[in-house]
Amino acid sequence: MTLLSIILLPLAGALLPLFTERFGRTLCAYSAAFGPLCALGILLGSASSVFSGHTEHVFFAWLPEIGLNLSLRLDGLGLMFALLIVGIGLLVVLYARYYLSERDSLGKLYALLQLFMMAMLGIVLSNNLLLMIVFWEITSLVSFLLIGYWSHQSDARKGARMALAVTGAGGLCFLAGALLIERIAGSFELDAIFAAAEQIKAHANYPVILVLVLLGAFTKSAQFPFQFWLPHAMSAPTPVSAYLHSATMVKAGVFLLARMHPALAGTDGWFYLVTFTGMATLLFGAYNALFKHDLKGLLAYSTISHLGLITMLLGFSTDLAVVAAIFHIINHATFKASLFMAAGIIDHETGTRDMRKINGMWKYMPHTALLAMVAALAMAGVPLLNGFLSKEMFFSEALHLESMGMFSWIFPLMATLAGIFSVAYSVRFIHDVFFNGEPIDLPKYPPHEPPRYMVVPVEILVGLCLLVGILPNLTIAPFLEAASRAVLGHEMPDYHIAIWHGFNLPLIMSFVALAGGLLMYKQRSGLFAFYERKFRHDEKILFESRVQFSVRVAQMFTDFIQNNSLQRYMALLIGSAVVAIGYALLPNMQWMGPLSVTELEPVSLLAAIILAVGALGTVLLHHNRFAALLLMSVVGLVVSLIFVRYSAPDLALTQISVEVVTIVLLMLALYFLPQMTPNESGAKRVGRDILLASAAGLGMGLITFAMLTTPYETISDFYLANSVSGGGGANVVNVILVDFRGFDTLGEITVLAIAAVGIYAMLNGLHLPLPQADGDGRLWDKEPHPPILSVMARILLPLAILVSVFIFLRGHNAPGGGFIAGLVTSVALILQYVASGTVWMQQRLRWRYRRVAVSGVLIAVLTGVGSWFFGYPFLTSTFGHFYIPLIGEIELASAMAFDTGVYITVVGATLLILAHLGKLAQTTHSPRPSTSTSFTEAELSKGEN
Amino acid sequence: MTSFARKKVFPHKLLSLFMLGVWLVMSNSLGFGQWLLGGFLAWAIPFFTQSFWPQSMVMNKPWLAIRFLLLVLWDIVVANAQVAVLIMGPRQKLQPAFMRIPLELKQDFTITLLANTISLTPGTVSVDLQMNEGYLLVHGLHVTDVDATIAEIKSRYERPLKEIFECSNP
Amino acid sequence: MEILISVVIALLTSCGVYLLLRGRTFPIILGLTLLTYAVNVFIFMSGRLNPGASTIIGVGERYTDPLPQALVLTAIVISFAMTAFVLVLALRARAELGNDHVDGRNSVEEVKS
Amino acid sequence: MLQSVIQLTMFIIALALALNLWRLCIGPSLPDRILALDTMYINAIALLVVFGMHEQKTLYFEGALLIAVMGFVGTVALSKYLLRGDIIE
Amino acid sequence: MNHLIIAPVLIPLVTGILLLLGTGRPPRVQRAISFISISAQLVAAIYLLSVAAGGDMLVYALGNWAPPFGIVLVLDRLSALMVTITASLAFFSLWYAVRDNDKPTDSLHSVVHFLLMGINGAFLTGDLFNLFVFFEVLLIASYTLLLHGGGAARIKSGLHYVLLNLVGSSLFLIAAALLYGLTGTLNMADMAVKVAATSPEQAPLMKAAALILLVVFGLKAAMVPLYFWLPRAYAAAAAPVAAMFCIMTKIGIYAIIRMYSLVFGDEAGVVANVATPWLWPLALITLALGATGALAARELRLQIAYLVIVSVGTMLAGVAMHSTAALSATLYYLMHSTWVCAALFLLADIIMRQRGATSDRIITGPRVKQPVVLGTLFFIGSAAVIGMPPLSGFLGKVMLMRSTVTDEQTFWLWFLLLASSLIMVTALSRSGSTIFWRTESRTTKASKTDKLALSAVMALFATSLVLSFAASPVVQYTNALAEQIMQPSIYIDAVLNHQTIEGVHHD
Amino acid sequence: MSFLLEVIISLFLLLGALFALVGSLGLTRLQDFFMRLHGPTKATTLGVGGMIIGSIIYFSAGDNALSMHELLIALFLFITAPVSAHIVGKAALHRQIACEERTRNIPWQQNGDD
Ligand code: NA
Ligand code: NA
Repeated sequence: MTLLSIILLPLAGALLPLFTERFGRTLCAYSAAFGPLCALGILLGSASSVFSGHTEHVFFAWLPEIGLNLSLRLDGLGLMFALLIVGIGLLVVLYARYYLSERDSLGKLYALLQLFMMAMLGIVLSNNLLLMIVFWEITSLVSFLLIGYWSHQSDARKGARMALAVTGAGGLCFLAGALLIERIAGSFELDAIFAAAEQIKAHANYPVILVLVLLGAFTKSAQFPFQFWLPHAMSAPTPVSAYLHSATMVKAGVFLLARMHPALAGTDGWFYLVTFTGMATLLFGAYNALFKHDLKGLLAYSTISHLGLITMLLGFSTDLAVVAAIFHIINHATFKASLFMAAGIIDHETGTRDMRKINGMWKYMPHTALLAMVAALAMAGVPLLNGFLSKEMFFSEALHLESMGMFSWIFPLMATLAGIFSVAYSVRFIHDVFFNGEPIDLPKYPPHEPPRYMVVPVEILVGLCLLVGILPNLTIAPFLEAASRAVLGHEMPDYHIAIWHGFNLPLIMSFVALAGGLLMYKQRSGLFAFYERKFRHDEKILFESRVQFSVRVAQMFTDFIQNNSLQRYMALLIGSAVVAIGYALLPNMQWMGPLSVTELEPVSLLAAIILAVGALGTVLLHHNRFAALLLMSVVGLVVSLIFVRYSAPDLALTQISVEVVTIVLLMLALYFLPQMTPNESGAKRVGRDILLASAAGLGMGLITFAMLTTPYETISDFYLANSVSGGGGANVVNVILVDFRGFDTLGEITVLAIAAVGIYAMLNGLHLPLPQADGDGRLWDKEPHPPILSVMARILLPLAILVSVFIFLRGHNAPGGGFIAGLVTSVALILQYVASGTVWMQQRLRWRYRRVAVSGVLIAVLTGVGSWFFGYPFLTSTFGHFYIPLIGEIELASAMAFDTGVYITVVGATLLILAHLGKLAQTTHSPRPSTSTSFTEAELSKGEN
Repeated sequence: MTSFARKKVFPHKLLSLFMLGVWLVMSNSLGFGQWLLGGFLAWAIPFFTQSFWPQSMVMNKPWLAIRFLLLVLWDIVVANAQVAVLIMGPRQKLQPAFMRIPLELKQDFTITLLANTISLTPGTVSVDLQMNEGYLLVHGLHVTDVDATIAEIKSRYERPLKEIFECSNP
Repeated sequence: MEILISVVIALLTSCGVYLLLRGRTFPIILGLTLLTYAVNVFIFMSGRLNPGASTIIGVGERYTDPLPQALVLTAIVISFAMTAFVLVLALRARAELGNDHVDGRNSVEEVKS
Repeated sequence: MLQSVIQLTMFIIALALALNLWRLCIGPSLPDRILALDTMYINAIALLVVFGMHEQKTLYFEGALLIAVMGFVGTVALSKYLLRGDIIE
Repeated sequence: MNHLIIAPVLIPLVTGILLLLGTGRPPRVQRAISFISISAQLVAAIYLLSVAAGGDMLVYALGNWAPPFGIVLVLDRLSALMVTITASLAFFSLWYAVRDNDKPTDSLHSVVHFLLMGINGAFLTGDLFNLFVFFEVLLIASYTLLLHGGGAARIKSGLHYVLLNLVGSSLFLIAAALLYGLTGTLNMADMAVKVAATSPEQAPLMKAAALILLVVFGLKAAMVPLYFWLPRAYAAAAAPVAAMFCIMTKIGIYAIIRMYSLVFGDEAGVVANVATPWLWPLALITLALGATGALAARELRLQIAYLVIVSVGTMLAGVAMHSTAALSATLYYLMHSTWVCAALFLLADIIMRQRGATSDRIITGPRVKQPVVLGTLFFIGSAAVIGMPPLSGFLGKVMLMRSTVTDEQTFWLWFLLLASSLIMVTALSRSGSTIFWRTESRTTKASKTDKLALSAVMALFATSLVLSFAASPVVQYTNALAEQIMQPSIYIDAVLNHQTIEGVHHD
Repeated sequence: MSFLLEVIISLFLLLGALFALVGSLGLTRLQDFFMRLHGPTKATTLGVGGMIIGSIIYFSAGDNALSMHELLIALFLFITAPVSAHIVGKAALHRQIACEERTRNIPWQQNGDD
């Protein structure tokens, strides 16, 4: 539990500064320090137990189903890292209090820093690999915000994005690796993974796992060739750099190497990959650091170099190399953090980080200069400072390595070379900044010492450098031992940290490095010229341009496949269906089922020919829209005759009614549309469409034929058997509609009602130009309502309603029903609209059709709900036969009420649609000018074409 | 046009009677229940749709009406045969013509009946009605004498119609 | 007859699909209607060909499968609602886009796709 | 005998329908096409009536009635379109 | 008899009707009705979820007609979960809409309820044709919603959406009719039994039906090559509508899960798992193309729409793997992506409104009025949708990745999931940093977004957190759900052995 | 059903069918629209009437009960056919569809003279 609080304290602490910010910066800083301080106390409290070899565990199930648990461990490695994270974190909090200007939100920075701290602590304390990845990715995310803290700067934004992309990508690889490990080890828990180390290494997937995990580690730790994001992350405020890029974020990668060492190390793959990556990084970083004019740039490349060194050591994998690696992690964190802070102070006081301008600071800020120089010497590996000790160990391990046989000399050689560069850039840092004459063109002049407390963190860190450098065994040894034990998994080898090991080869290498470094710095001008000529490329620009390029490619590709053309999408949809049918039918298809075909009837053949002519005519004449409409009506007519032929009078009735209403609808719409369809498809296009259409037709024809000749057994016998006895109606189709499958019908009338509502909404505020003439330019007839038509229409109205009542009442036992009756009523009323006009109708029929339509649905619902009161499910019907004197027996069925709902919905919806469409011209006539439409006056006067 | 504001209980008795007949024919039954139901509908539908019928029809001479109906039916049947012959015969011999028939009728309804009658009887179709100018435009398929045909139409169809429907309110 | 019906459905489908692939709203709606016919007949045919049968109890001796008929009825109503909707939408598109091309284009050139 | 007469009648009507379709296709004018369609509706009614006799069922009466109503409304609407463009005004 | 199972269908239906009948009442009253209703739906859904969690299947025979003759509603863990997700999503969308989006016309609320009716009906029904009907209900409502507010962009993309879906509906009908023509039944449980007994001669036809259905559901689910219409349509929709639409693709996913486990699943004899060979590659291509689109998007809402596509690809891949673990992961991911994408659409709307004429284009523009709040929300939302820990997307992805079995599955799914994550990181960090960081110094005249609307977004993101930190019970549920789905016999037995109430349907 | 009845029905049917065919033939072969208008308006309507009478007899005789409801179809047709003809004719008139030259009193030509 205490272990958990180590993580939770900074998390809770993250919120605190946001609230306290308004009460002043100091209080804000205190509140920010509170959480880490407590965590530090807890950590130190458990140190002794860890030193004694005890590993503390905490386990809470989070998502045990996938092996993700809030499982923490505090071993030596974790403790050491946690102390670094919390300790340096606290110093950064103090430092940032003075660093950040009044303009910037201190609370936000503290909040993010603590969030980051929490994530880092999570990484180092996780006992569950998946949990570690959770924290791992959080560090990537939060570092994005921290690097982009000064979001108004383009560099900050780009640097943040780059860091996120690179470390995020690495995290994803790590995730994949972790998942593969889990497949072998059966668990994400580290203990289980360590226990399964041999299996993992022996597994066929081991190389993949290794590469994936290493990719995670290398990207995070800025190893070559992924190092490029780190220098650009320097756009972050210096406290952030001091924290993330010395002690924490970049250390997460090497921590991972250390953490996974027991599970993955000890193979050739590990050795070569890790060692050579580290070596490349070491040299690359050291070399480049020398030539950076930016203070933080120098430090960044130096960091890369040192991370390479640590990686290389971990690659060696020998016991002492591991010890050295861990030792150097600590040392680097202390001197680099202090250097970043010092750089920040200089930047803060001079207003620039350009070393070509900053000269002679020794004079202006001697205190800071002294501290920075000591730290820089530690970086250079000068004796009596901590950097010297771990570097000595590195040289020693490099010398002792014999894995490469006769080529093993390469390690000490490269190590020394890197050492030379390292000394050179350290010297450059000292000389260029603190001496080297007078400053040039400083934005702030004269610089002076920073506020007292801003230097305190640097003092503490430099003090630690000295302390460890002089008294390693009293200070660092127990931590180192505990941490190394955790990495190696066994007791420490016999080793001795001492300042003086005698005059041995490593010492000679150190001296070579020192002397060589000094020499190199002396000869720097030539080198600088060489470097400027050769290495002028900026990774940021390169990275950005690559991203830009991929975005452009993505855009081109997306625009290419999604050209926003319905014609293509439609072709794809239909094509997909054709492929589906073809794929299913073409292989080993028997075109015909076992049933034999019935005889061809001449009348049907003739009807089919009529239908074919109608359909083909619709297509051929489709440029002349009105004519196409007429031909399509023929198709509708023949289809209803087909329904009649094959014993479906209800369908025929419905088809013919819907057909007419649809035609009226189409004409209402056609009035506002061009009368002709322009010929805009080329021959190739037409050919493709014909091909697709034929394929679709062929597919449909084939499945129709196959289906028709295949026998089937149906549930329909039940309907035939129960229609009268159970549903109270002889018309089985109608009983299905209102009873057996009444729920479908409820949905269907709901669709109708919603369509009406939607159409109403769409017509609202719709303004279209009114064509003053027909397609041939002929002005319209002057007479809107021919009197003969009006008179006859009125005579037909009561008759039609009579017919609709007849059809409605008979529906349950003979062809008919609510829907058809509704359509007949609607058509009769529409006829009145056509014959006598909207105004005339509005005076006589004041229904609000939208309400009528939904009322119908409501009636149907209420009918269904009624059955609840008798304890039956929704829509359970009932009916009874009643004997009434003189009249005889009559039948009353609840389904009738349901059908009434259908009737009302149909009338309401149909009339709403047609009447409102009809009114469109009137609303368009209204005095409001056509500002809401995009038509020009010219087009209006010209009419349609 | 505001006559529909006040509702009459039996707005159109003739129509109601007609509808009852239609109902009985339609339901193919003369059972008491159908009489009752048909009667109800024959009352209810005109009652609820009376606003759609601006003026109510008054038939003055029912017997004349029946005679006229029979006459028209006879004309339809007999003359249809003539048209059939005309249609099947040599096309070039047909003498089509448009005829303007000046109208004495005043009411929409009667004019409509006249126009329909003309259309139903063979050889002529009324294709336009100009109320303002007071004529009905009729197309004849085979008209040897335009004026004679106009006169015949007026005497044979317009006059009886006028007598049946329009005498009381000239 | 099965072959004839299959040919009819195939033809209706082909014609419908061809029109569906046009660029203007009106022909597309015509195509949709033709396709709907094809589909409705197809649903109907899932009850197989039963000339001379009936779905009214007490009428005739043989009965045909009533269920597909009920399904077609539902399908007809729904496609009616949809057709009405898409027609009004076509008008709306005509107003908002300035022409009746489905992609809001008014060029006479070949529309590349 | 009656059945063959009915068959023959149906065939004749179907022939008439085909003739109507011919007119519908060739036009030449739109009123011609409307007229042809209207005639098709009427012939379809005839077909339905005779078909009812063929099947010895009275089930098709409503269908025929409805075609009569709908055919009329359709023709009126189509013609009105030619006259005024706006069929409901 | 538990009538509550029909509540998710009837409550919204009646609400929609009442709202329409009450047009002209003050918006306050309308909203109150709408809210009471959606709350009731949420309560009912949660109740049903708790019932289903126990493992009992509820079967509700409409009209008291025994299956397979009548239509049944079936409540299993899957349908209960889907209904609950829908209700919650609608709750937040309406919550957001209350601000001012519902003013222009008075039918928005009612149509949303109709949409809910359709969606819930589709989830609950156990009848194939009834599924079609509910699809149509939800589609027609969605058409109306998509066009809500008008404007050229909406109308154009809406036209595409509508026309394609109309053809899709035709295909659905063809498939349903074909299935009926072969099996003689529409009840899905009964159909499963009949399909299992398909003879080899009938197999091609049965396969054709199954694959046409896949096209239909693929269109709904936005599977490649049928999704091209989606991004622009979603991007153009009004914000609460776009948020609501986040469930729309899931309906397709649901239907695929249902049909290809129950009817065309392991036990379907000669047509067993007929869709799987198609589903897998198409899912992966969808995933890849979605990520590409997200990178390419020039507008924020379009980008989010592509993220929806990415999630579709991810889920379809999970479905295609056809295992308990994969299915469980898919459903967990489904919850996550529904809520998070919805929240992102709402957030994009807020951002857009505060940027004035720059709208949601990913270019330098004026500063938003509330950079901290919106930026934080955008950051969280992006992390969630990419699948960054500790948010729900991460867990969903890990679960999916863990559920791969073969090397081929592992390679492709992992590669594409991780690559798409990286692409999304790049894409969203670009858009986020451009919108929030690379700003002009001015702000627009737009007012600050009110707390209510913001709180809706926050609440939706909070669900991602809850989903993540309380993942265990959720995953237990989805595991149980997946087990239930993988054993279709449970469903079949429950439906076909359902007893109707005696004593009715007799004269 | 008696043979005589069958003959009567057959006569009505054939007569009706013949009329219908003639009407359609007229529509096909006459030279201009207004002439074509005559065929279907009358002949076809009458043809349907004939068949309906045949049907009435057929069903009344078959079921031994008067089956008159087909009459309603005829009624509807007789009410609507002239109106259809009128409105189509009106449309043709409006569009001034080309007439045979020998047609007398072509309205729009007269109007041109006026
Ligand atoms: Na300098
Ligand atoms: Na109008």
